[in-house]
Amino acid sequence: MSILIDILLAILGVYLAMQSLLASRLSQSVFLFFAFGLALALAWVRLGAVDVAITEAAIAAGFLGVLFLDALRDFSPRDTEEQQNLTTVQNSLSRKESKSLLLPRLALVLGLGLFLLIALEAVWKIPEGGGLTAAAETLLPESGVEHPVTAVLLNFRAYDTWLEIGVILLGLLAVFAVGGIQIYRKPIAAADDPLMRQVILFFTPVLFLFGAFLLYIGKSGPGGAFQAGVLWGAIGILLHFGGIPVYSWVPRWLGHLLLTLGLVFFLLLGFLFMAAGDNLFEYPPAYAGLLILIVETLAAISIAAALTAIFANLNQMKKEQPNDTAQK
Amino acid sequence: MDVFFIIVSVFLLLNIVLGLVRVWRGPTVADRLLTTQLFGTTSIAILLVMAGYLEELTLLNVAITFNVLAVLLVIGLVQVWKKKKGETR
Amino acid sequence: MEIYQIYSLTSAILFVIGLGGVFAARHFIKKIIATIIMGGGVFLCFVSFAQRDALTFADPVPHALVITGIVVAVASAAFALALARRIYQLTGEESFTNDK
Amino acid sequence: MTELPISPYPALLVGLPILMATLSLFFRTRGEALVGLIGALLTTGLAIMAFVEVVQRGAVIHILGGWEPPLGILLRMDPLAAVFIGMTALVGVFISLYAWRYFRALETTTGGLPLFWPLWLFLWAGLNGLFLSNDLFNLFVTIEVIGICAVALAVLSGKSTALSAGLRYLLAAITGSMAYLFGVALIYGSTGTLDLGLLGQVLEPGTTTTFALLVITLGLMIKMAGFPFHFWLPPAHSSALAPVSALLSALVVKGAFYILLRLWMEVFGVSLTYAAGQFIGIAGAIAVIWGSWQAFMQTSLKLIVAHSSVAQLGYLLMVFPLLILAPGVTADSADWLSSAWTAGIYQVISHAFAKASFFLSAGIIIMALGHDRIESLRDLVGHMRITAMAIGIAGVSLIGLPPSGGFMAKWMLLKGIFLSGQWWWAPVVLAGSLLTAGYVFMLLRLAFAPAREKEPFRPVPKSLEVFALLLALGSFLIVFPADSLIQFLESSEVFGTGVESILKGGVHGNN
Amino acid sequence: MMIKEVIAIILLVVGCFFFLAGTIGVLRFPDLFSRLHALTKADNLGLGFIAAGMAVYIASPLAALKIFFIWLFTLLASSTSCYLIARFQKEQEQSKNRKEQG
Repeated sequence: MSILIDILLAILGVYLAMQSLLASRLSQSVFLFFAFGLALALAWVRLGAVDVAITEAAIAAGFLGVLFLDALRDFSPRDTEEQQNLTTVQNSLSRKESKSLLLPRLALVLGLGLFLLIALEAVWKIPEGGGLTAAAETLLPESGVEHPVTAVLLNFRAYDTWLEIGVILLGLLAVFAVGGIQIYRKPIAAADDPLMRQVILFFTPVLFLFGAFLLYIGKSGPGGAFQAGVLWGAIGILLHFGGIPVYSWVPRWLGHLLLTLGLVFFLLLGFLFMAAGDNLFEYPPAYAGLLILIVETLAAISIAAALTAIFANLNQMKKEQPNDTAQK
Repeated sequence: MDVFFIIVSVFLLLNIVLGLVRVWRGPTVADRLLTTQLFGTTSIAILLVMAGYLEELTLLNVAITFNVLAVLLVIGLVQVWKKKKGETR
Repeated sequence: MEIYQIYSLTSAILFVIGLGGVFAARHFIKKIIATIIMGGGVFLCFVSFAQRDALTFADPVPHALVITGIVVAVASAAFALALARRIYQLTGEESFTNDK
Repeated sequence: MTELPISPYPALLVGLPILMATLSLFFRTRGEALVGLIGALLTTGLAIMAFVEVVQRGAVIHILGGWEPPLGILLRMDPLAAVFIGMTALVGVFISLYAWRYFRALETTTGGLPLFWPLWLFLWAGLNGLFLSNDLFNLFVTIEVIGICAVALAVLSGKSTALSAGLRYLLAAITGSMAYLFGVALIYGSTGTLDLGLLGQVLEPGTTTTFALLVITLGLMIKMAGFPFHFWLPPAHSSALAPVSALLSALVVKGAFYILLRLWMEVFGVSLTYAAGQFIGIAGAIAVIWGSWQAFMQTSLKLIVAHSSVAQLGYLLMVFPLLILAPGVTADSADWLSSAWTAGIYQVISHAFAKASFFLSAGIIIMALGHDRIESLRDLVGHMRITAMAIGIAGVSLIGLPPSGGFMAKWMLLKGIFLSGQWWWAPVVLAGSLLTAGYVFMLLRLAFAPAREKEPFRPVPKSLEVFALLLALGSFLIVFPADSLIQFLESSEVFGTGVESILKGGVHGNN
Repeated sequence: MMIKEVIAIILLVVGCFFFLAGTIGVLRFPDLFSRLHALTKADNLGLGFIAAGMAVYIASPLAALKIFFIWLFTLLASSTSCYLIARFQKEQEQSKNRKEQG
């Protein structure tokens, strides 16, 4: 009976994925993509992956969603009502063009269909693997936290998590590398709408407190550094929208410190215990819980800083030719 | 009781599916935005129901995450589109 | 049919949809969306097996892997978005000009 | 597995570059470059020490967090990994020195490029992490680190052609790693472990395993620009800055090859089929011919070199069919297998040195001329003797003339081809060499030709030319320790226990 | 069946009714403003009933508090977004009119 929910959810997910790729207009695509993110989050809930659901909602639907929305600003000038005619003209143009593409398209569809059939068979016939639940359960008491997912993330596979924090920083560096970024000299015009201001001011502490709550609860339940980091990062984005560019208040060195804090502290702590013991990230079980909490807090700060910076930089990407001075 | 919860969840999901029609028909961006709001509210309702059905109170945290991010998206969207209009004008 | 099987089958479908999208979609943004849909499929695959292998709790390792994976995918998507926007700003191109 | 000695080097090899990368972020242009260069030198020193450690003690491991697989992650530095790390360090240090001087020279015109050093050190850490990793998912994270760094470096020039090529590269890289990850999900689902060593023992053949092998191989082939997926490589490599092009073609694409080789030999032996190997071999053969032909047709130096990478990577793909004998064929000699895969390693190393040198020389020429159209290479010898020499030497190694590293690689490849009875690959190797000779000699002929008109050669720092030449010489010098190097490589246990019986014992691939 | 379950069922059914009404409104109403009106009012009311139902069913004070906050946040978020969307649309229409006149 409850399988009905799953079937419906699966159909919804597939439909939304298809439509977000097939939609003729970009804004349709992006909104359907949000909906896809929400459907996926519900699917995680159904599969009992509450941590993943929070992460998905926060970063994949929320953060990425805002980034996509911001990108729409660049990409779809013809998306407004007045210019709909233009779209239809272009559609008919692309239809003409698509005739010559018929054969490759057909080949692609056939190839993908075949691939799908094999994939479905492979997934269907998968042997019972057993997983690592039992192993995780035995070692959980030694990990310093009670929540198995946090134990895996911050202790059993801390190395992956550390690299992942590095990847977020790297994402920011990569956005910098693309260029075209102008840092605001003066703050953008404050949100002219009193209601919006109030909402932003109201939600800032809510986001902060809820992020802190998720961070703290991470040791015993779903939550943790990434979710908290994204929520804190959302504060920066929200304030940016409200005309309060927090990041421009901090001096350069402090900004870099915040960005790298999580990564560096995580590593140095690992080196410290490597010098004392044998291996990187080998925490003494007695202090593991506390150390993990500290590492998570710093990681969340770094993630928040990086996400805010990624958004703010993308938002301020300016149209100007790359010239000799652009690389400052 | 469980069966009832499932029926409610399925009903709410169908609600979302119906709402998709509006995303499809538009006609304005505002209409599409409106349906994302519909999705958001309905998903939160589904999460609440599932929290009772699965007896997993942590789902409430997921619901709060949905909440705050809905705010972020809406404010972001309006700001972004306003700025865009300001630029083109 | 078990619950996890619905999702693991869905995961394969989503993966293929994303894969097709990366090749067939023209607009940069749609290509990026397609990669994320692909990722969604892969992560669904992981988590569905986690639910199958649940004892007192679901297998935590895939959950952790998926969280890592989502964050990594989002970082790359943000980068791709930055590139796409910059290309559009500089050249006005919304898709690869000599693409299949 | 766990009785191997524990060593801190694997952890340091990943941690140190990242530490220096984050440190360099705190400085502005000059300081960043200085910290970055120090980081590069330190990492090189560390890599050499680690290499020596492996030579003395054999394979070493590092159990991260003290948690043993399958729950934890293991770093393992066996001779194969040590050779790759050593190669990365040697090529990397010369490129670093070159980059240091190169960006100093550029500084007057562009005000210097920030971000090269942190990204390059992150890339280095990612490469080291990849070579050391013994965990399927951790490999995914490292290839993503490498992918993001590589694309970010490729677009550093900020030109729209570079950006467009970079986006193509990035989308290909994401698609490749997602395909890889799908395979990982299926393997985890069917075995409940991610550790390569354990997987080599427990993986069983079946539909799921075969499909996982398929998507992983496809994903990694996208990443290493294997034939049908090579489309992203020439634009990305040719539009990047010279030191970056050198890094991308010498090191980055090799990462995917390394994983593929490892997985085929160590994990997937049980479900390899003769046909699968032949398919990859055909892709490689087409890449060799097509890439060389394209290189021959190009008119700008960097595009020639970039297309030649496609061809040289094709040789790497041709290693895979040799791992599996045709059903019913017995090898004349037992060392067909080792000469096949060590040929791949030799090709990797010699190509890394030669191609890095080639790209660095191209950078010097661009710096001197302002462009790289090949008709302007006339009388290169008269103006820049050292660079011309570097191009010549690197070119000879690419062709595979004795006594270069390229010759060793091709000779061993041919040996593997004949010992495994798959003679039909031999003409491809020879034809590829001929075509390579075609474009290399075309370049050299121009370099020696007298100039028609006065080309405005701007002065270029001598040290840049020297670094390019040293790298080119490196592709020759690697021949001398060949015997001991091959012996060293063969001492690494690259074959999983379940796999060994199938590959090494002369049992043939199931059809 | 316990009394709290009966109350929960009644509240959930009422909530569902409002959700359905909201969706039908979104689909059937002629213009954006009336659709907004239908959606925001009906869905928030629906969510309120469902939240109340679940709070009664779960019957833990902490959870009830959380559920109350969820409802409160949703109210805030959706009323803000309703207002913002409406204003956004109005501005667009105004600028469109201005263009037509000028």
